[in-house]
Amino acid sequence: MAELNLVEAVNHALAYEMEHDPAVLVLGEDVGVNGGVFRATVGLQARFGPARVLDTPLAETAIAGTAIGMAAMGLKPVAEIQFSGFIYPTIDHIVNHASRLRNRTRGRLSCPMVLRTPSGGGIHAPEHHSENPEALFTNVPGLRVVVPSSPQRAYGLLLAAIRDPDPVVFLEPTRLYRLFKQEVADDGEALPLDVCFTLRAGNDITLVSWGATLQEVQAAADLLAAEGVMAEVLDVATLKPLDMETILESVTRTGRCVIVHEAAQTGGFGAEIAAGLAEHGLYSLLAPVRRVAAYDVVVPLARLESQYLPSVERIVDAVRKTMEAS
Amino acid sequence: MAELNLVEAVNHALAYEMEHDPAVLVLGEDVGVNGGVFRATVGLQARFGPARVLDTPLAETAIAGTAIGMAAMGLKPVAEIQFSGFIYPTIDHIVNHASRLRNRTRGRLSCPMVLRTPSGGGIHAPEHHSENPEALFTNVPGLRVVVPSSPQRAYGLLLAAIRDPDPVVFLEPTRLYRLFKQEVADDGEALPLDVCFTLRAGNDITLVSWGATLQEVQAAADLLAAEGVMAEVLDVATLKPLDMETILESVTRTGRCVIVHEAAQTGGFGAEIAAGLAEHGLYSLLAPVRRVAAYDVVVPLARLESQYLPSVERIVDAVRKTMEAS
Amino acid sequence: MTSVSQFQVDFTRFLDPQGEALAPLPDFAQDPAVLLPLYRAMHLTRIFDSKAIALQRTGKLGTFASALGQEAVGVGVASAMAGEDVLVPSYRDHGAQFLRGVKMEEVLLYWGGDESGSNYAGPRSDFPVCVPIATQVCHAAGAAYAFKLREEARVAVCFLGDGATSKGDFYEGLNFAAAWQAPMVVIINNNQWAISVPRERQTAARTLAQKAIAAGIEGVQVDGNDIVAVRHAAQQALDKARDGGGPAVIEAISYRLGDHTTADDATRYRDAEAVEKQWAFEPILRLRNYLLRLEAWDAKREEQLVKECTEAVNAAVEAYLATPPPPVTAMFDQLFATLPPAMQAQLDTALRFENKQGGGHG
Amino acid sequence: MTSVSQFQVDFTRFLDPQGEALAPLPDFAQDPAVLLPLYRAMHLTRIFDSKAIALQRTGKLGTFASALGQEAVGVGVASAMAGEDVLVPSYRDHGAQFLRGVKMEEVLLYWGGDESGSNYAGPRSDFPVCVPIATQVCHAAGAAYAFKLREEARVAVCFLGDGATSKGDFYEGLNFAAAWQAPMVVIINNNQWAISVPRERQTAARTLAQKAIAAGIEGVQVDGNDIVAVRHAAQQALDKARDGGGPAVIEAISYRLGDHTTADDATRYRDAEAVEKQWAFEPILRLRNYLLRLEAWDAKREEQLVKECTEAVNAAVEAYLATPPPPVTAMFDQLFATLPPAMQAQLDTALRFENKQGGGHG
Ligand SMILES: Cc1ncc(C[n+]2csc(CCOP(=O)(O)OP(=O)(O)O)c2C)c(N)n1
Ligand SMILES: Cc1ncc(C[n+]2csc(CCOP(=O)(O)OP(=O)(O)O)c2C)c(N)n1
Ligand SMILES: [Mg+2]
Ligand SMILES: [Mg+2]
Repeated sequence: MAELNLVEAVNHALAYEMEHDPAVLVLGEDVGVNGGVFRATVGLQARFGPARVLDTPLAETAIAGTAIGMAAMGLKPVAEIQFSGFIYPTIDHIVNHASRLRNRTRGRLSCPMVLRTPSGGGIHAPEHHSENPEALFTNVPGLRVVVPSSPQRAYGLLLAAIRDPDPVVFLEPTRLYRLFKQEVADDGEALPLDVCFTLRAGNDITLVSWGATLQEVQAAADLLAAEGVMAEVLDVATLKPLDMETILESVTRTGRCVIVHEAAQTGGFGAEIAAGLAEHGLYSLLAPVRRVAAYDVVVPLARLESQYLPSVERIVDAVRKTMEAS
Repeated sequence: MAELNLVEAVNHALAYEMEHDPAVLVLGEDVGVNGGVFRATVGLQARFGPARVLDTPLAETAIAGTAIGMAAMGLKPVAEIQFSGFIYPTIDHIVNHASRLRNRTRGRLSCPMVLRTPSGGGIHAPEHHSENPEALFTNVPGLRVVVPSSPQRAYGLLLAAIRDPDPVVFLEPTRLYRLFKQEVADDGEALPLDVCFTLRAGNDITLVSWGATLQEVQAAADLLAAEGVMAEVLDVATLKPLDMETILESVTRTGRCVIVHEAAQTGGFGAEIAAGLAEHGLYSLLAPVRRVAAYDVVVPLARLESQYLPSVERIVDAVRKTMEAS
Repeated sequence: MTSVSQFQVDFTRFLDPQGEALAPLPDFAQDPAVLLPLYRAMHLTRIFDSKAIALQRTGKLGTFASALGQEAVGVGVASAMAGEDVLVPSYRDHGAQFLRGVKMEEVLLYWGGDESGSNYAGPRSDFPVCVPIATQVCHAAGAAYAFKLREEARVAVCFLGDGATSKGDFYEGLNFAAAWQAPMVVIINNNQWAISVPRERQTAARTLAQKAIAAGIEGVQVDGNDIVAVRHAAQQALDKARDGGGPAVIEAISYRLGDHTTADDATRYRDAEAVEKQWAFEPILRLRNYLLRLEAWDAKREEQLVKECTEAVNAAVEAYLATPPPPVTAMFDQLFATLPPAMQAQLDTALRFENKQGGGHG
Repeated sequence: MTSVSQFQVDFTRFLDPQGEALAPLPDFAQDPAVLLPLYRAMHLTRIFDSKAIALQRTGKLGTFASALGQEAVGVGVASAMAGEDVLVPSYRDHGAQFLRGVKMEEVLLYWGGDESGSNYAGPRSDFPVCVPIATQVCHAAGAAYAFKLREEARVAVCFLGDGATSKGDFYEGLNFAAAWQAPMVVIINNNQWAISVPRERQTAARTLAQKAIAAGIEGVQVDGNDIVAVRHAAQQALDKARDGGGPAVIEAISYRLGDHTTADDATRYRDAEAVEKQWAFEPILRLRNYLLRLEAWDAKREEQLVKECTEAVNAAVEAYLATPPPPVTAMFDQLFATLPPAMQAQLDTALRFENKQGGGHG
């Protein structure tokens, strides 16, 4: 059992699966010799050769498109998009092809591919390097969208994503890559893809989040506990398909919910969870469902970044308001 | 005052604005000699010349990208994407550039462009011709997203979109192009972009929708009226920025709301409206907020299309359930 | 100033419109036993097309894209492919698909609005029809890479139109395949039109074949209405690709004699007379002229062939029309390998409303 | 088989690394009054770069992309442009930007994380830095079309890297501009590397200039470390474009002497010795050698120039460091021409939490 940070956990999961399944290959910009700009693929080319760890030409559309062709022909490509702001050129292939190939051919061909990308802000990166593009994918039928929030979950969820017989968009919170380490057993054990994880139990309010903002959510939960407010913290982990059951079960108990995410609020995936509560949890709700998300503004450059990202202060404020309501 | 169908109204708005503003130009595939595959641009090239009505090469990325370059240099391009399923290659330019140019340059350059596309199903079209891509845009800061639901509103909203100093995605419900005619005064009067329209007043329940499904919503409202349920029908029209005020005002009166849209349900824009109600309208809600939307499946080919599109039957059923709740 | 690189684009035609050989013919072209199946396949495609258009006109089929006048491109290329090769078609390549074993009723089902039409009983690994223009070039490049990685002697053969060569996917896919030296053959069916946009306004490039130069690979032009030239060029490119020589591009110059699709009315944008003139160059006539010269063909056999093809098409149409629409569950059952539990409620709703829908549309 | 099209790619170099003329020089290159400002501009760029890297290393600047070794490309091209032309840069073109009037503190502000850095006081119509690779080619094509439509004698000049030529946007934008005969000049700054991917693995094409052939336009190669060749080729392309001759592509062959950006460590993927060798070809030395031959330069003036540039850079750094961070309202005030009422509540929240944030990050 090794102490790994999140990016190392990603690396271990890739290595494990490449070792055990010859159909798995990795492709993307600078993933080979350089080991990826965040080092997620470091060592893989030396170990598995340049034919299975491909430095592609600089073209995201073709990275996604060729991965689809590979997947249809029996490989299991794991494609890396270097930064989340460059994922947009892949969307045509993901929406029109990856997510539809199985249905289009009635199961004759399928598309077991993973599209990985670092995602989110908080590292003072240049323009376009801090996007949270999940809502571009969560309305797309036939797709899975996964966001890990710890080294352990990154390892287990990525293994599950690679093994999944259908396409998975896997968004790795850049801010967590090196934030902390955790014991991760490199035992090839996957985590289930379709469930939320309960990170902290509590009966006063349910805090729902995913990815990097779980850091602030947990810090807020600590502060609130000191005030006597016991928050339950849920990590959605797999946004699509969404495990609304777990969220509903929790909110039925707590009667209150605050949803936290880093993407812009309007049309963000938090809305789906709030909508699920408005339909299936209405009678349990003791207070309005608040969202703490980025403002509906362009991700600012570094000098305003910390004013943009949802903070512990904003979460605590939303929780207090939610607790006051009755 | 002429009787126009929706596609004629679009054509008239384009012609009016080209006549009155030399900066306006139209570009896209087959928009010139052919007048567009749905005839939205018919006659424009003959009238305004091939330099202002451009048949582009077949490349949506460049259609969006060159429109941005034009807009930054003072033109007002109206770009047509031939069918909604081919809008995906534009997303990179729309998200990373069109919606950000003003902010990025602190107002030095801006991007007054319109991206028009026919949208939605119901005409038994081939694969990829029946998409509802609005949720790909509604999470994007700096963008406006508009969906007209009648010839009058198409005319007035398109004028407003062209005149707007910022980028607008304009989704025209294909199914309505020739469904009915309406008196449209070709007087250059724009409609406001940031408001919902109340199509029918009622105090028992609020039905919120946009675009083509307002047909089914209104038919459902008729049926329900016969049962004594008086539905208020709201046309969202401009999805982003969303006029939540009007919706809240209505639901505060009715206490009940059903949201209807044609895109897949999960992560669809209906969720944003439900989330708005769960936060700001919770205390008024007498019943769960239901959504009647497409299932989270790939838009099927024609033989299953009518089973896929939200129907009057499904809307009536949802309303009845909502009325029963208390 | 020094010249560092030179390129050229060659054009190949073996048979003139009268079926006369302009150059020494490749071996296969001297063997009626090879040519007659191609002749039949072109006929079948054309008869299928006219039947499909008739079905569309009578409301029994959705929008359909015919290959009228371009039969030699699909048939010629497919005839050079090995069974284990993989076809990555656009929406106008049923001529090639039929030769690969795709059934006519499958193609009808697809255009008739039923996904099961893409579940080919025949070439199980062939890609389905691809509507988003040029995207299939990337898929073909990826497929070709899979073959290379597994050291399989297979080639991915991709079709696209003249208009499609303007799209980034074409160029990116080509560049990947070339960088990877992957076994891919790209056929540009240059039928001179992308709906209403003529070839000259699609690009300032004088040939489409020269676009291959951008990826550092060879591009050649052939007369796409001369099936001998098409098959010959395809065979050369396939052999080279299979032998590890990397991808190639063939621009087959043909002409779209029909409307773009049944949803199109080409008289809006092109001159009927100009189209009329193109009929002199069409590929079936050309091969028939050559076969007549070879004395391998006659009016009686022609009549027999047309009858036989018509019967085959009619049988396919019957099978198509007899296929019931899919159940509502079909929308759910192949979305994922296993339906996620989160979707069960939607499936229940769909079943509850099955065939009780249609209000306002349908 | 007939050859239907021939193409070639030419390479131009005027000055060898020792500053010796290899061919008759263009007029401007014989005039020190023209060359000295270019020499200064290259120096300024290099001094700016090293200062910016130092700022980044000490936490006073964000990630930064230096132009080390490629100064002749930006400076040479910009020096051939007219004021009313429009620059459409990538992220490595501050050398060109400075010559166009963009202030050094503006470039620092941008990389320092403040959007106001792109609100150039100088060239008001120039495009801002473009990070998404190759997308700017489409913008340049559209800008060029606007100039053509309004019959303005302006050219859109676009820069991109060798890696960027693999992207569909490059090809699509080029094809549009060529089909439109729009006044666009595309400069490929071939610095041999796209982060860790060397030029040879980016594409199978032997030259990047030949990619222009795909769009039916001319592509030429120049020695990108020879500012005379760069400026000369740029001038020719600009003149032609301005006269309605349509777009052109220039591949300027240079070398990235530094890391890709400050976030990169090139020793991970390339040989330090190979890089060392490239220093012999760098452009400032080359022009200095030539100026020395012309007797238009000496050690004293060199010292003076370095001092003056260093002072200018230092002043810019001071201005940059003295600029306070933007208020939180800056996120809202240029999002739309007018803030939609729907966003007022968010703005209120932002103000309420202004500078009370940072929990967990910042
Ligand atoms: C990405 C994309 N954009 C637009 C369309 C709509 N469309 C269908 S066919 C076509 C023209 C294609 O022309 P070409 O590539 O020459 O092929 P052809 O139809 O002539 O065989 C267009 C614009 C599409 N299918 N995909
Ligand atoms: C669309 C896109 N993909 C990936 C990146 C990340 N990235 C930044 S620079 C770069 C390499 C660019 O190489 P090249 O075009 O040769 O330009 P250079 O940096 O060498 O000047 C990459 C991959 C990006 N900025 N945009
Ligand atoms: Mg064509
Ligand atoms: Mg480079």
